[in-house]
Amino acid sequence: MDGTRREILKRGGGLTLLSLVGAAGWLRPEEALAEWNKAAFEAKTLDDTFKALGGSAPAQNKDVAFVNTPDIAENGAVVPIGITSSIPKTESIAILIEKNPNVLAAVFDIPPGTEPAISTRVKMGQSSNVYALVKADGKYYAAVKEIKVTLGGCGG
Amino acid sequence: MRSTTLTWICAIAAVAPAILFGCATAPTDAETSAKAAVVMKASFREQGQAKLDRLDQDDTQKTCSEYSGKTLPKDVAERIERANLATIKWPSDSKLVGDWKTGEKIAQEGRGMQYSDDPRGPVGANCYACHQLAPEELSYGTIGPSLYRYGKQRGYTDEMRKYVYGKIYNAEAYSACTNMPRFGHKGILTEKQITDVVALLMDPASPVNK
Amino acid sequence: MRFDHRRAAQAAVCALTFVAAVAFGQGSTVDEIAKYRAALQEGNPAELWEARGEDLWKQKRGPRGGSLEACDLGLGPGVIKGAYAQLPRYFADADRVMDLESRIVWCMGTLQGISEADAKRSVFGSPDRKSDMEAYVAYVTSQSRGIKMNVALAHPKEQDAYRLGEKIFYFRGGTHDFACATCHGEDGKRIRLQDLPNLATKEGAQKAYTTWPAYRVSQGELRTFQWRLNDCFRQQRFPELIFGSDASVALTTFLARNANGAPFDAPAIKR
Amino acid sequence: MPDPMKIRANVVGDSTEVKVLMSHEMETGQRKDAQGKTIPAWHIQNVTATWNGKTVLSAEWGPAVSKNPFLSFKFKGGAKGDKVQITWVDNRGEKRTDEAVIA
Repeated sequence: MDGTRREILKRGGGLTLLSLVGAAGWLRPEEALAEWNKAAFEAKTLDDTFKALGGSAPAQNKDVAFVNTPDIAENGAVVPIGITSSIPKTESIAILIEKNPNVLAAVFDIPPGTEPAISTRVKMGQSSNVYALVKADGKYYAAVKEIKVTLGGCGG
Repeated sequence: MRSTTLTWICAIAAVAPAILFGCATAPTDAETSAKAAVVMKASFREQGQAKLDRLDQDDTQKTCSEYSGKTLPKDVAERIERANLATIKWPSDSKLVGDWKTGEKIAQEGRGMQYSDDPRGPVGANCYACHQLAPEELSYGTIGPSLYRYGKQRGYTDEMRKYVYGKIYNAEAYSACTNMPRFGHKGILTEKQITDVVALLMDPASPVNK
Repeated sequence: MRFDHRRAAQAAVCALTFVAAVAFGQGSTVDEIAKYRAALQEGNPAELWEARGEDLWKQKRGPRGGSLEACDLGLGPGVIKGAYAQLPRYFADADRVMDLESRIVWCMGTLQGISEADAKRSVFGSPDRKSDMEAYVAYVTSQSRGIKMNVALAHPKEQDAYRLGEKIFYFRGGTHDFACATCHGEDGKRIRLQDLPNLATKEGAQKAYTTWPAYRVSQGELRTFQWRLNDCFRQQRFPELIFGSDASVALTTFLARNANGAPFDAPAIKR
Repeated sequence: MPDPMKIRANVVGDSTEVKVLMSHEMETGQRKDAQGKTIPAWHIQNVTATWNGKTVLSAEWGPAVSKNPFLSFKFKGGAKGDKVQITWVDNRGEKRTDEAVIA
């Protein structure tokens, strides 16, 4: 893989941050109803979002993939996103939209026994890179895909 | 309530008595047309800037509705074109070609004249809804012909400029029962706006002619 | 006077279309949009309206406290299965041709004692006001899924409505001289990148009519055929089409009849 | 009281595939009303799915998840007749739980 694109997560720093945001961070399932990572959902940039989630810029990895995710959305209000991970011990999958006002759209915790594959729909204010961020065995990996947002016709 | 119903029945009676009293046989085409005009009036309500008078058809609208899906007789077409040609107001200072950049904005703008539009807001021509123009815009419609390289192919002559102005002002003057709105005649665009759209088609510097 | 900011905002976004499309050839744009539409089929929020509609349909409501279960949609009281595929039709009790929406208003009056004005108060939903009508329509139409359109035109008034609907389809008016036929009268045309069905042909009418009502992702609402007509006329620069008006029922009769023979396939999901 | 969800759970091979539609506005907090006032954000924050009392998925959502959200996932196990339960909670504290029988 291209070395310049492949930034390995700085594990030490990541762990420190992780412990800092731990209470509001990636949650154990039983806590999920009460907790929501406010800092991560309010982050405005990719880097701030990675940090708030407890990491930094992740490595791009072919084992994280978009499925059933079109290159063009006919309407930005509903953009289908499917993400799969074939990385062992995948713990969570997050969707990040670089040019949205708040970058983080959703985080899914994948307990053992659940397939590391989710499908949902998000809003995009404009054409943007979309990141599939996977945490597996404490490390972060990502896939990126550009999705164009267009509007057909005029009026509704 | 009663008086409204009465007025309505009277309106039908006045326009097409056969509908009320001649139910035994199917109505003629003309009777159905007359009834349609009455039913339309009763089936809409004014909203925002769109008043009910928008349903009053002028001769062109009425005739073109009648001949939809049929061959338009030559004499009828000529009558429509002659009447519409007479409506065109040519620019007082004979300046037919305005600013293509403004013209491009007008061509992109889809708002204007809908009851949901702010009456003080922009009114566009929405040319791209139906025509290809500048090649950069891939989201164009195909109801009308492609106008890409319009001026370049036809020549930047005074005659052509005048024709394009007239066509945008009142397309019915050149092609009876065309789908194209009569932008000047119906007061959709101002004279100045029309010259800007002319520029989009007829200025050699316009992206349409690149 | 009313000015709808949401619609204005939508129109404003229209100008953005070309920014996104620039980087794409026409072919790939069309292919990718087809992929987008296919991905939407995986889950259609219209089902939420169908479920709510079924629940409301069975509830005892209004001053008379009846439920709509006894409503006769043309196949006898209480028969919903396949009813929409045969509408609009003539109803002797009302002595007029009715589409589904008009018939529901009628049944709300006769079975529940709800006045026509009240029944029509909230026919198009918005974020702050859900529409019961849209839910009823979602439920009833879902019960015709897979059933072939079969509008009989057996009654003279149904035939009148069809002829009238055809005239209205070609009726040119307003500031822009538009008729329905301006955009929907020729094969293979499109507005911007949006394909336009030719509703004067069997194929076009079948494709379009059998896919309404639909969940519109652009609006996050389920929209009925009455809404479809209402919004087409808005864009035609006409005044506002009155819900359940004679023109709306006639036009629906014309289009539904032209769709005869095609299996009904809605509520659908659209952009 | 929020409207019920629509949940489908089907056995596919040795897994159960779950598809959920939720009825929620998912207001972004970015839009303005007719008076120019910002409409406050209103969205689902947490989603939990359980099967026989065991959590099979949990999620945190921001307002960028589409209106009337759709979610699909798969977990190992699950037999016809078992129950899958989904709960969501939004930022106003409203909550909805529905269940479906695996088919």
